[in-house]
Amino acid sequence: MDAEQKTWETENLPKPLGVWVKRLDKLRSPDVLAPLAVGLLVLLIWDLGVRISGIPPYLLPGPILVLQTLVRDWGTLFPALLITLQITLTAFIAAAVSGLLIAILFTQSKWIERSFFPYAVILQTTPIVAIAPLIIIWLKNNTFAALVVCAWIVALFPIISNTTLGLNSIDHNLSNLFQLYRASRWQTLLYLRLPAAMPYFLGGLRISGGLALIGAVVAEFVAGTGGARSGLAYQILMASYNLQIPRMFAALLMTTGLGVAIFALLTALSDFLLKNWHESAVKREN
Amino acid sequence: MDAEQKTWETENLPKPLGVWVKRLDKLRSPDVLAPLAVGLLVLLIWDLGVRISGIPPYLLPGPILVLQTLVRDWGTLFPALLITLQITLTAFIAAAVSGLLIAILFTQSKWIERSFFPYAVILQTTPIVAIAPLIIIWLKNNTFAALVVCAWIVALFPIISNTTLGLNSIDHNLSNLFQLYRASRWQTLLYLRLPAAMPYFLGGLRISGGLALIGAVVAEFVAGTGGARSGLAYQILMASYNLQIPRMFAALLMTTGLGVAIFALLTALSDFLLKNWHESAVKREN
Amino acid sequence: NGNPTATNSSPSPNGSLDRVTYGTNWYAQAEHGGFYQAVATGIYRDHGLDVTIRMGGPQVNGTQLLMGGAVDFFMGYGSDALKAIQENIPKVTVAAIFQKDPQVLIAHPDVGVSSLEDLRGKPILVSAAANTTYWPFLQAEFGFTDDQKRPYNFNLGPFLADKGVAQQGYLSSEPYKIQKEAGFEPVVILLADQGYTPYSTTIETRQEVVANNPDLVQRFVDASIKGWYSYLDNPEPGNQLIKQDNPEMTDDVLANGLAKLKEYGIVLSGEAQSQGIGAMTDERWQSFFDIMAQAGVLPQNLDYRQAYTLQFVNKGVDYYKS
Amino acid sequence: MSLERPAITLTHVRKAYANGTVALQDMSLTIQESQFVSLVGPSGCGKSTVLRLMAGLGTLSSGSIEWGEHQSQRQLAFVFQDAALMPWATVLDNVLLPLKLAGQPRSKALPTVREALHLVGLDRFAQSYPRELSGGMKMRASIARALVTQPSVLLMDEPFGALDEITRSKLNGDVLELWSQKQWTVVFVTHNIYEAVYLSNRVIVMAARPGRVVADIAIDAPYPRTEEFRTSALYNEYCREVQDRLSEAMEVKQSTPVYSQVSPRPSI
Amino acid sequence: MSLERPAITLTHVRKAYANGTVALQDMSLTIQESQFVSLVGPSGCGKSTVLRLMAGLGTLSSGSIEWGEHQSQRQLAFVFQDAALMPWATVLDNVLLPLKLAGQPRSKALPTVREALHLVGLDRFAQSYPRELSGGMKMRASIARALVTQPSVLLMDEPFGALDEITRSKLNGDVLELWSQKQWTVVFVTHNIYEAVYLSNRVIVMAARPGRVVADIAIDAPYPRTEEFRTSALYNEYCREVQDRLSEAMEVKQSTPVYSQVSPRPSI
Ligand SMILES: Nc1ncnc2c1ncn2[C@@H]1O[C@H](COP(=O)(O)OP(=O)(O)OP(=O)(O)O)[C@@H](O)[C@H]1O
Ligand SMILES: Nc1ncnc2c1ncn2[C@@H]1O[C@H](COP(=O)(O)OP(=O)(O)OP(=O)(O)O)[C@@H](O)[C@H]1O
Ligand SMILES: [Mg+2]
Ligand SMILES: [Mg+2]
Repeated sequence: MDAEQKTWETENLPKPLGVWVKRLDKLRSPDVLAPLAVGLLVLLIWDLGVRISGIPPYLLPGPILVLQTLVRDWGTLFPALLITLQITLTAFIAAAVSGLLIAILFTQSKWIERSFFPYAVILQTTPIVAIAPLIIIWLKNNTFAALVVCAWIVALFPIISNTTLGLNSIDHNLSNLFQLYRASRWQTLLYLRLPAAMPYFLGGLRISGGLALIGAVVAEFVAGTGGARSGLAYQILMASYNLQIPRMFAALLMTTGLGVAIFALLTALSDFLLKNWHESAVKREN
Repeated sequence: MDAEQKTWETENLPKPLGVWVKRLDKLRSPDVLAPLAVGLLVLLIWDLGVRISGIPPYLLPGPILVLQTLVRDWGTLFPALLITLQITLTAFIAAAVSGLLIAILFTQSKWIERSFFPYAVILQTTPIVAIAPLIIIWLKNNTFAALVVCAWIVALFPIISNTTLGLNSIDHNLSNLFQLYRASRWQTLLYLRLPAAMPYFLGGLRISGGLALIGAVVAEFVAGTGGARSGLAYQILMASYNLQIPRMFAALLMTTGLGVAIFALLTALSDFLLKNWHESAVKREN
Repeated sequence: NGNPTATNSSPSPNGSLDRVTYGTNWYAQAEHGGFYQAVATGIYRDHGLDVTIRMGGPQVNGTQLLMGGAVDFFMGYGSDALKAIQENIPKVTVAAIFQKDPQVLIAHPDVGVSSLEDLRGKPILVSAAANTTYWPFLQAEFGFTDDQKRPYNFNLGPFLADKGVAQQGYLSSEPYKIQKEAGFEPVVILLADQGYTPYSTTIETRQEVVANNPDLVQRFVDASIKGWYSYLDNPEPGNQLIKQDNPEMTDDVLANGLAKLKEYGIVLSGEAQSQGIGAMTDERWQSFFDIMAQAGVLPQNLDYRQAYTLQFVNKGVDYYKS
Repeated sequence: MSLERPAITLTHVRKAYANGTVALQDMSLTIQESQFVSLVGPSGCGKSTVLRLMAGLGTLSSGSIEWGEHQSQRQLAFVFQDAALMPWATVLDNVLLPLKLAGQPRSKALPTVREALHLVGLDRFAQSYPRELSGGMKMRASIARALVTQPSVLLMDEPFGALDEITRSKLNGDVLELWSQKQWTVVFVTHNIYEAVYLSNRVIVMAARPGRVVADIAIDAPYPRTEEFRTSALYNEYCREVQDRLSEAMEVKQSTPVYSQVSPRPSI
Repeated sequence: MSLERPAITLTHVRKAYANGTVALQDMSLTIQESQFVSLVGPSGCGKSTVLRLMAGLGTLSSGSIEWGEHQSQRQLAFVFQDAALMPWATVLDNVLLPLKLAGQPRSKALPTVREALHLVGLDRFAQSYPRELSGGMKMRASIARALVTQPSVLLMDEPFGALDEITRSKLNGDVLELWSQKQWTVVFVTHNIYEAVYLSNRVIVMAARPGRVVADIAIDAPYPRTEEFRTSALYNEYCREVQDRLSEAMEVKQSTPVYSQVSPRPSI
């Protein structure tokens, strides 16, 4: 076991403790503080802009009003957020898994890729609104499933596209190496293509995270839900129809907040998975 | 000039002629034939499915009916396609340029990236429907501009995200080299970061091409007015309102056809730009 | 799962109910009151029906849901029914709850607009759907032009921001919101009073249901109409259900909606006053068809009679009140 | 030593790359089982190309390459000219790879891997990632990876070029010992003439563009080769011959004058 | 030759990487202007690290590195251990890069570039992409890139390791000639002891982990160095000394026995 250790040349750090202190510290790090500072600045400018231009709140409410509304209506908005979140997550996970599988299928043979990639594009460029009735009819009256399918369609393509690109970008020498050692298709996939495609896949996830969310919102527009089990889209629409624009902005704020949270999580995941080797995440010392 | 030639060890090919023959030949190549074959197969299955299940055309029309309608209504659908194309292209080019610039800005400093990336996410996750009124008011009566802005918002994020990833993934040794030769920020960008990010940028473009199109369609749903200068979305909506489902499918077919064409063009562009060096496009011989 | 078209069932002797889904055209509101009332007060149940109301929404395509079997009855619209015939879609209108279409145009006060003629050449915010309904009528009858159109997304902001524009609206909805939120009373022009005369908030179903299961249709129509009488009388039970389906709905909006329905005789006017709610006549269908054909929206030779059947309505007020 | 059973036979092999470069022209060569063959030749003459083709990487433009009955590409190990390590895996996992691909369970493979790592002096870096290694250490990891399998044929493309003389010398000895123990067939590309002569049964000198064999020199000296051999006149003679052939090969194609001060004195 | 004006001064330099590896420990070293200094040492001892730090790449953990008044990091050229070519650019454009970065117009730079390409024998591959080059050709392109600027300080990290002896010898001669013409300060990492002694004023022997200087041997022989020097007893003496120091340095740290058959005989 001695061979796995580098202790004598490693500067001693109390590892487990250090790690946790670091993690907590992260919340006070520039990564978090910088966007917050900019956020405050933006809010300030927004507030001043609204005040100075005298734009009426039914067009663009000031941030304070929006936040007040958010706090006041938290009781109805938050459950709606949870439902949207549920749809988003389900669709996102489905898109991640299926996108990865499809990309893997595509890279099994140039023929499959050439033959089916255009159909992935068709899926991407078909307006949900046009096919929503078909989906609803097809799924009978399982509205949740219909919503998830719509959001999934929206989120799928970037994952397929980026992952396929990644799976096709493997280092030539390494692919030779695997060929040499007679790696099976499956082994090449598992030990070479997938790790090499990881940065691209994660990049695709970061794009799709937001799309799954926006897909969930759009899906609710086109598949029509309401009532107790309705998500943020319903809140946005109703607030808009009822000219409760501050409330609409509060709901929008929640949507985008959720989007940013998803993005931040995916970025953290990406950094974690790539920190040991990929240039985009490694901290280089020279 | 002799040094630039490798004639004596190059197998002689009548270059200019050969190139053209090859280009024409490409149309008969598997790249084109394979998806066409699959396309025909899909159409066949679709047709059979519709026939056997007896599903009525106002729910899901068969492909022949759709094609007939497409031919019959070509006179109104094609001009609409051109307008959608115009919006799509304008928004796409705007997204490509601005996305690239924003990504460049982001990679100028970790601080800028950390501070502003969340706001790019906000742009991505704001439902167009909700902010369309603001855009319309803001752009007064310029409907075309409003549509382009909406489509641009939809198409922007993947380019920012992928390009940023690419700009951050430059080879460590090369970045050292540039540092060593005291390359200015601008030179590093031009000669190192941009070429290195090219595969990622092009990957982003391929995702955004379809999104710009779908963005143009959605934009027209929410901000379009119809009439003479209306695009495919209007045709889809009207066909849907008029219950002309075959016509709706014909319009959808045009949309997705346009999407596939944009994708194919971007793929060709990508292959052309990367053919000399990037693993995803190079034809390796060993 | 209880698709009523499959079996030719009449009110089952053993007391089991026929399950039926009714699709509306929007989030629950006063304009849907009678249907909710019939659910709430058990009128449907008394007619052997277990009714689920499925709300619509801004981009929900109800006809497809109806024809695809996702709903059994659908809240339709006169011009829609005619277009379905043109497209050979076998759906049929079996009752018309609203004698008048509540479609209005709204303008700012004190800008000198009081009639449709005054709006000629002015920018108007209209929804995309208007292009297939009242807009061709306005073009044909009042000389409106396409470049007047501005997109309307059911958000009042753009209208309020610009005194120069007018917009479309729903009688019971936008005017009240404007009054409430912006504090002024807008000019409201009801298109039904200007010669635009489609039935609306109708009950549509598939032709095959009418053919195979007329009894079910009759029971649904009867119960719905009874629900409407009940709602006009005492809306409370229905309103409860509406608020349950659409939590954003408030009492004052519901009250206003009902008041407007009554004030303008949307439900109870014309033949409905004698034949009962839901009444339809051949003449009315024909005159509306003529208007649309004149506007160029429908072909002159369309067999518009297929769009509806009078079989289930016009039973007289007493029939429903008994 | 050698039983004169052909292990790899190249017949009129020609390789032209798509850009028109003719890397190999009409190259014929038979490598016997258990031979230790060194390939020397000017930079860019096609040594790596030959090795890759032998390993079945890439296609021939014409000619053929055949493997002897007792040999197969299956029991092949290859040290690439560049280390070709997976950046996402630790040194340990990189070296483990061939065994993993052969289906060996990790626990069974680990001792072999550790032994190989020890051989190349990387024990302490098993858990490091390639980016944390120096150039020579990467190459050593790559060598260890080639040695963990029990190859019957070992193709090595300048494996020791990036190593200091002492490490190199040690690894030379190790490889030679393993070779004589295990009866490997070895094809070894090197730029070090002395290393080539010291190690091999046979040194093949190639010339450039198009790559071809210009000399095939049998080194008739018994194994194990001792310090004595290294200081012998025979050794010097062989080195000089290889050197001369190489100079000739280069003078034919290259017009730039080759420095003539090349010392004839051997060294590893 | 050397005017004894310090070009680069390292004082108590320590470099520990984030993973805890101490690459350099308390290293002090002064390199004079116009000196030709070779660094030799076992694989992984920190030679590349020192070179990078001299070039201003990476941060010191402690200590300092200072450049002489007449020198500056601006007039620096560096040959990296791996070729570090831009894969998207042709060989020509790769070699042109430093001049482009210095703001020279392409037309003015081209003759210089062609000259450098000719020097390394890549004339015919100006329009090739790096992936179309052999390992040695890549390295030569990298050397050409370092030579196109008019550096006053040249840092080279095993530039000739991947080259055949004859090309290597030619380039040795070329570099030596350029050096004496242009009064460069050269720091040269090599694994070839004979090359080190033949080329340098001064050979510095390093030991590994933590990397440090264990010997600093002045090679007192006049330039230009001739064939005579190469066969002289003095040359042999120097080689042996470097060799011994190196062996010592390795034996201290490494427990694996170092083969003692290392021939003392010089060669390039
Ligand atoms: N992928 C490729 N495409 C085009 N030409 C290539 C390719 N690979 C190698 N070549 C060319 O083939 C010739 C032989 O290359 P090879 O790598 O076999 O040389 P080598 O003998 O290994 O040289 P070195 O000692 O420098 O490694 C060279 O001229 C090179 O430019
Ligand atoms: N980025 C890095 N992170 C961590 N450790 C590193 C890094 N780079 C180098 N090292 C370690 O620092 C030590 C010195 O490395 P360096 O590259 O300087 O060696 P070297 O003398 O150039 O060796 P070689 O002759 O093999 O090229 C090695 O032990 C290596 O593992
Ligand atoms: Mg080679
Ligand atoms: Mg090194």
